[in-house]
Amino acid sequence: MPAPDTVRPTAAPGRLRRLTHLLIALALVLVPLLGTAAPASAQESASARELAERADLPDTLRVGTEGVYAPFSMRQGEDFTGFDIEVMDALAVRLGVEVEYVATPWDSMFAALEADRFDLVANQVTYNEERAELYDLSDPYVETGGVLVVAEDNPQDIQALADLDGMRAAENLTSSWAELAEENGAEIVGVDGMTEAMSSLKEGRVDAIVNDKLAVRNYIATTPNPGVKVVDETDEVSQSVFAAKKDSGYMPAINTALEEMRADGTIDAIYDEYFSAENVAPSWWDLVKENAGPMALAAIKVTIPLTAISFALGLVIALVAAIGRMSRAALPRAVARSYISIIRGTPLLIQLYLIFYALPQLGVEIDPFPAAVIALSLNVGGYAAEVLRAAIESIPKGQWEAAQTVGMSRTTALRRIILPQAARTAVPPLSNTLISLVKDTSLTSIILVVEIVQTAKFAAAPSFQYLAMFTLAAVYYWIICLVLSFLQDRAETRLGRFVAA
Amino acid sequence: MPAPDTVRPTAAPGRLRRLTHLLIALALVLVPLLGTAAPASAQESASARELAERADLPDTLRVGTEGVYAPFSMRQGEDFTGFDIEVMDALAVRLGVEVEYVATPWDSMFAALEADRFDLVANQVTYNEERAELYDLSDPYVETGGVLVVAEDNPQDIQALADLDGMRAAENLTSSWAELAEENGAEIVGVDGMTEAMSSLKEGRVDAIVNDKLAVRNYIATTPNPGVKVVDETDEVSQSVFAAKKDSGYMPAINTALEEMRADGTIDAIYDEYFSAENVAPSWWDLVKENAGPMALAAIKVTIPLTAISFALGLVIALVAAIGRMSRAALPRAVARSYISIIRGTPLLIQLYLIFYALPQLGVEIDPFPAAVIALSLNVGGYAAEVLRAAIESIPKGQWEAAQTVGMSRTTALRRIILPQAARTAVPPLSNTLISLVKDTSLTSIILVVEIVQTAKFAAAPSFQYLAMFTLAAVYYWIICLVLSFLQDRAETRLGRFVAA
Amino acid sequence: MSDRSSTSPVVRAEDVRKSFGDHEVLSGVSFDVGQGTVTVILGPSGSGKTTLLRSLNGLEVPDSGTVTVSDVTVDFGSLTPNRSGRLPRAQREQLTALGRQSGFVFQAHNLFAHRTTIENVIEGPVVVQGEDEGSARERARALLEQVGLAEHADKYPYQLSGGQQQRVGIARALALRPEVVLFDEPTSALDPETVGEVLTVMRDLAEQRWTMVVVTHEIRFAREVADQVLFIDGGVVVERGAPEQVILEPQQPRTQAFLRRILDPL
Amino acid sequence: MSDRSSTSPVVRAEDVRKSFGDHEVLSGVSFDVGQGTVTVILGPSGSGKTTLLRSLNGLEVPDSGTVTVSDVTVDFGSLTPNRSGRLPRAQREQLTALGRQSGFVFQAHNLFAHRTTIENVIEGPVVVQGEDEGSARERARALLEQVGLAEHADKYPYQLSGGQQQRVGIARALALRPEVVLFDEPTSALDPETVGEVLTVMRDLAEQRWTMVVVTHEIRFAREVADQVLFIDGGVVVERGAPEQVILEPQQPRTQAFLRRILDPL
Ligand SMILES: Nc1ncnc2c1ncn2[C@@H]1O[C@H](COP(=O)(O)OP(=O)(O)OP(=O)(O)O)[C@@H](O)[C@H]1O
Ligand SMILES: Nc1ncnc2c1ncn2[C@@H]1O[C@H](COP(=O)(O)OP(=O)(O)OP(=O)(O)O)[C@@H](O)[C@H]1O
Ligand SMILES: [Mg+2]
Ligand SMILES: [Mg+2]
Repeated sequence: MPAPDTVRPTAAPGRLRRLTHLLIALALVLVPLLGTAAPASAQESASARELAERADLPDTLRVGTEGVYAPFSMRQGEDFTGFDIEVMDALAVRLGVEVEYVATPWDSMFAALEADRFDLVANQVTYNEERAELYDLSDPYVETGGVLVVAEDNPQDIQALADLDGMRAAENLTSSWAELAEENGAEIVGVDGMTEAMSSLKEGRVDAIVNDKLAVRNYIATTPNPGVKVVDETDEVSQSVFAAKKDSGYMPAINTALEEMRADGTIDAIYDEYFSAENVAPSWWDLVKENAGPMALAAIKVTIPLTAISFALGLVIALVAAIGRMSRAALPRAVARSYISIIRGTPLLIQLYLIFYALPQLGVEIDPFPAAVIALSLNVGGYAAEVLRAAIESIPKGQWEAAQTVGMSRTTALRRIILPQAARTAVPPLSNTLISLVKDTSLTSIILVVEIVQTAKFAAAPSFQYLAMFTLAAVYYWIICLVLSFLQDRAETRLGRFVAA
Repeated sequence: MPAPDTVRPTAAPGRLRRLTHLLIALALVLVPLLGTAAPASAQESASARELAERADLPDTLRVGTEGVYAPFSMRQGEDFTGFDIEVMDALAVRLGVEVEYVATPWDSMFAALEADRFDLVANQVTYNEERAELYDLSDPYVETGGVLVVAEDNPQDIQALADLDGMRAAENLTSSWAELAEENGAEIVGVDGMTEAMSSLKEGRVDAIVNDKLAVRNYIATTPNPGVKVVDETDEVSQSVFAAKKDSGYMPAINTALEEMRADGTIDAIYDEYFSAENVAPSWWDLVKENAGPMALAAIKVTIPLTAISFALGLVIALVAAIGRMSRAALPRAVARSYISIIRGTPLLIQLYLIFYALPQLGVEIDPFPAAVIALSLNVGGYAAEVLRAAIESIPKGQWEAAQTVGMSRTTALRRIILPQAARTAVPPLSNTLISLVKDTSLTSIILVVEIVQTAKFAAAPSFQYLAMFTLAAVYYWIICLVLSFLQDRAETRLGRFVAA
Repeated sequence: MSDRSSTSPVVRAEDVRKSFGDHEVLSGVSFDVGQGTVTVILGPSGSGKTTLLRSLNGLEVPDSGTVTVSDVTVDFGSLTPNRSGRLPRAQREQLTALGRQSGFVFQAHNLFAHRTTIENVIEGPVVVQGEDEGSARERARALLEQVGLAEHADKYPYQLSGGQQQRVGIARALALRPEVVLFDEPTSALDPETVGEVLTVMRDLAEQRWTMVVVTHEIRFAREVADQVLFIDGGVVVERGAPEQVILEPQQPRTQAFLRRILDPL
Repeated sequence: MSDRSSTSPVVRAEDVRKSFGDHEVLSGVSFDVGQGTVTVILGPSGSGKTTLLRSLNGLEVPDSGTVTVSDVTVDFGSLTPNRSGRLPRAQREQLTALGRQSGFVFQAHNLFAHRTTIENVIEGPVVVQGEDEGSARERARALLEQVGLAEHADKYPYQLSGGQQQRVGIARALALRPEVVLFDEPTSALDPETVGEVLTVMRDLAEQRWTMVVVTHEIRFAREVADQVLFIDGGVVVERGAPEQVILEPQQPRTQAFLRRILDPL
């Protein structure tokens, strides 16, 4: 797997590309007028296919790619996507062949090519002389280089690599960009990836970043309000090519097709999709519309059942613990007290972690959902036990005594006189416990339960739209809590018809 | 960077190695008796150094390595560590040279070697003919191959690769191990790394794993109760070597030194450190002893200040909100009500996420600790506002009226008569809020505040000792909560000297 | 003293003693209550009147002494509570049997708050005595009629005035068909105007020859309705006799001082 | 009627009206209270006695009518509360001024629970009237002496009996040196034996010629101490006059029925 920060590809510098766009647009307008250019293009396309046939390209072209190198080669379930993949797909259409991708780590890529595990590599292979001697390399389909990135307000007024002297630059310590920055006099602050580097930059912890142009463009294109800008580019550029075994004979057809794709804007369109800011990031409103449904589904299929099951089990545990707590015998009292004290004295997060991560150490492996149910119902049990005990103890002693004077045993008195009144008293605090529980289910996102928050995180991550997605999640919880408060009022009225308003 | 799952090295199969140990032990006992072997060994050592001098090895040997390839080449701050690094260090001592490591991504490793950025590669370079033609390669210092791993109880009774037919195997989809398993008829279940694969195996979600022998041994060696065992090895082994530029002339000296290190058990000792189960994983008790201090420090330096600051700020917010809530004017009442409802109706986790991840979208970047303070104090404010309001409203109307009959204004009555009594009433619920807050600080681990839980996670991760570390963390919280309960009693007594016991 | 008190005793307390911690509240109290008679217990606040009354039905467990109600006798000195204060099953059943001989009317009435008037009255007969609900309701209606609450049968306690609640409490006690009805200051939590409606009901019960033991400060009630008056103070019976004797011609200085404080507050 | 009632009025209520929702509690009540006299207000439960008394010091704000205490007069009909019930500042100050003319003794005494006896007494003088704490304490000790609580000066309310608490309430009211002291059923929450200690203190005050308005059911107190008795019912003054007249020879059937219920409950 190539490190994400090494020298990699772009089609053309920004200004040139805008010119290209203009020319293409002009061409599109002029072609029908001229009446001849279109057939010529169709003819060229035919010639690529002819070449492909002559070159004996297989009907299904097997293409080696990593599948884990965003945004160039990524995998979604069984499908591959990414810049290189889309270019390859378009190329295959033009060549009239099917494509089958073979996921291969970078380290074994060329060995696998040699071993005929696939026919072509599409994985940001950088052109160099040595490679060109060993393999068949296509014409470049994109080129890249280094860029110098600063915060939007650029407090240090850095304009060129030369200005880096004495500045702090956020870099992956093992990358060649770190060296380049260091050579220019920068002090290197180690970071793990692009996102962390960009955060550091925006927060002013560093003054600049030197990194791959395409990676930077992709970050800017997919981040709302990126808050950074590119001020300089390195002189060297590197070109990305497709590679096949020596003497494959594929390259004339591929190069012709690439030429066509370059001419008709196909490559530019794909490039724009990944690396131009103008049209990539979905608006927060699109994201909300798109995810409101799935998040509601997560609420209905996970959050609510999780809450209901845990609450029901928790109440049972609570009743047992409350009775233990009020027992006259020392042992059940001590056990119940310790349970309640431990549950109430330690964070739910740790309780979740212990059940999910630590129990496996004792040989007990539990899936996220049941682990969540166990942790939450034990937690509810501890809190509700105290609620029930307090509710029972809040019933005036006179009620017990009156029950005794009509001849009842303690058990009958508890069942017929005390509990029905305690139920009314317990509704508000139990409903608080229930509302806390609803909110506490959000913690289970940390042990991989795909509930509301986890769904929001998934939705927000690709475009960094955390504000919109978390706000939406908060609204869902708020609504659930409001509904529960409303139900609480009804329960109070129902159970409390015997008390003054 | 080579993928962690590709074919890699072992010194010798287990039984052979135990024999080797025995021989070394025998040698160590016999050598002083014979009285000659020792000088001979010293002589050989001298000869390695002589060879080194003759080979014109530089005084400081620059060694290229990734630094991110556990457990072979890892970086800790400025220092490098790992199996390859320790072997290299021992080698350098024997050669009488200094070593300087140069962190280099795998992708650029050989280019950098060619460019004289360093003299030697120590990074699990696998021997093959092609490489041997292009570079100077040392004798192998370790060899590895594939192993077949099953759960300890091995429910499917898998004994050899051939038994995989129809079984499920957990593999990294892009690894060569996946292919090997597939070729043997297994159905592949995709996983991301060794830990996930092992969990799946132990939980019975898959039946077997095929993976690199050293990686597996390292997992078993560093995991308490790993719960898995190796049942078969692949036939092919691959050997790891050091690489230098062609015609470096270094190899005679290096090979002599490696021979010595093999003979005197140096390599075996290093091997055992990384790949033998017997002596690697620290006991949970060691871990507890080692981390009790740092975790207490995290409690004192982070958890407690975070709690104290957030509680103080939260009380101020709460007082304002409570007064707003009880105001006669509609606007402050509505604002306070909404604030309280939103805070109480949404999970703290989302509140934390919003402040930490979403505010940056609006251009507000906040460090973890202040972000935690903001989220927690807003949260406390919402809960404590209701506590204060309830406490004030719980003071009987007669107290207001009595104050009025001695001539007080409402403000004076609030200050001199109502609040002092409400303070007593508010102590138990406020102390509950405070105890909740202590526990809620654990959530800030998720926004990277290094408090108790985060410290526990760091400590537990390398050896998977989650049970011990999280239990220890829970104990710390429990103690803090018990202390707070005790202080609550004292506060109640102090503020409540005017009420019957 | 009317002739009624000459019948055989229904309640007999013998040498009842009770301490709370160091504080001896009852220091050996003995008295009899004849079948169909009214006994009024007078005494200063804290003198142990409530404790004594509660000892008669096992709501309070004296340290020693014997209480007999009808044919149930409990010798409190022979009870053997364990370390956590729990009695052996047989002894608990003895206490329960004693309790079932009497009805109890509380100062704070203690109606079952979640039950309507009539449900309060039938709870004991139906749940404890196993009476069929239909017949229990019929009797309950008659009792409510008697205490003047027929039209309030389906109200909850909170919907009734203090005097009405107290009368429900009386009906609830009577519904158990007890041998004796015990009243603990039944009117002292009431509005002065509504005291009368409760006292009137109690006088009617006396006329129907219910056996009653009443702790009260209503001296006129004692004078006009009681067959026997007990004045207790300092844990002992200071004076005991017919109301004319104890109230109009008290012999003991403590009785005299107490009556003066009550009757002539200014 | 004693000669004392002939002096000039300190309190004058004129046509005071007050409704709670649809329910008119006071339908035009007028009366005078002479300097140094005792007025007792009698009336059935719910007749508006408390509402009337609270109207005299602005604890309750009548809908219309005028109340004069000493030299402060408030015409309630002219008050202009805003939508949320708040009065303009000047009118609020008028009410405060009215309130400061009187002391108030509550049925439930309402002592400041977090203040000792003596702190309760000096709170008003020191905090509101700005009296120097030393002199306030001196006066407070004298007042506590007078109500018989000198030795309880440093106890908290919960450490006192009901009668003692009520006497602290009286001392607190007197410490303000009010023109008139208002009492709302000061003895009805007390144990019958302790009623006397409070009534005795009140009789002493009457003898010292404090002007007092007392709502009470203690008919004997009314007969022996009052200069004037008001019987109110249905929101109006039904009968008013000297105690001999109103209590012993009531003219109105409602007064007669009420007195019968109180004096002869059986
Ligand atoms: N459960 C108890 N624990 C401790 N002391 C008690 C308990 N019950 C009663 N006492 C004490 O026993 C004494 C007598 O109480 P008891 O209620 O029997 O008196 P009483 O004559 O009914 O008084 P009152 O007229 O005020 O009702 C009092 O001093 C009281 O404080
Ligand atoms: N704040 C209020 N809101 C609504 N109704 C009220 C309020 N205060 C008093 N009332 C009603 O006004 C009527 C008179 O009440 P008030 O307390 O003045 O009577 P009272 O004569 O003092 O009765 P008692 O003898 O029971 O104290 C009653 O019906 C009462 O329910
Ligand atoms: Mg009593
Ligand atoms: Mg009143």
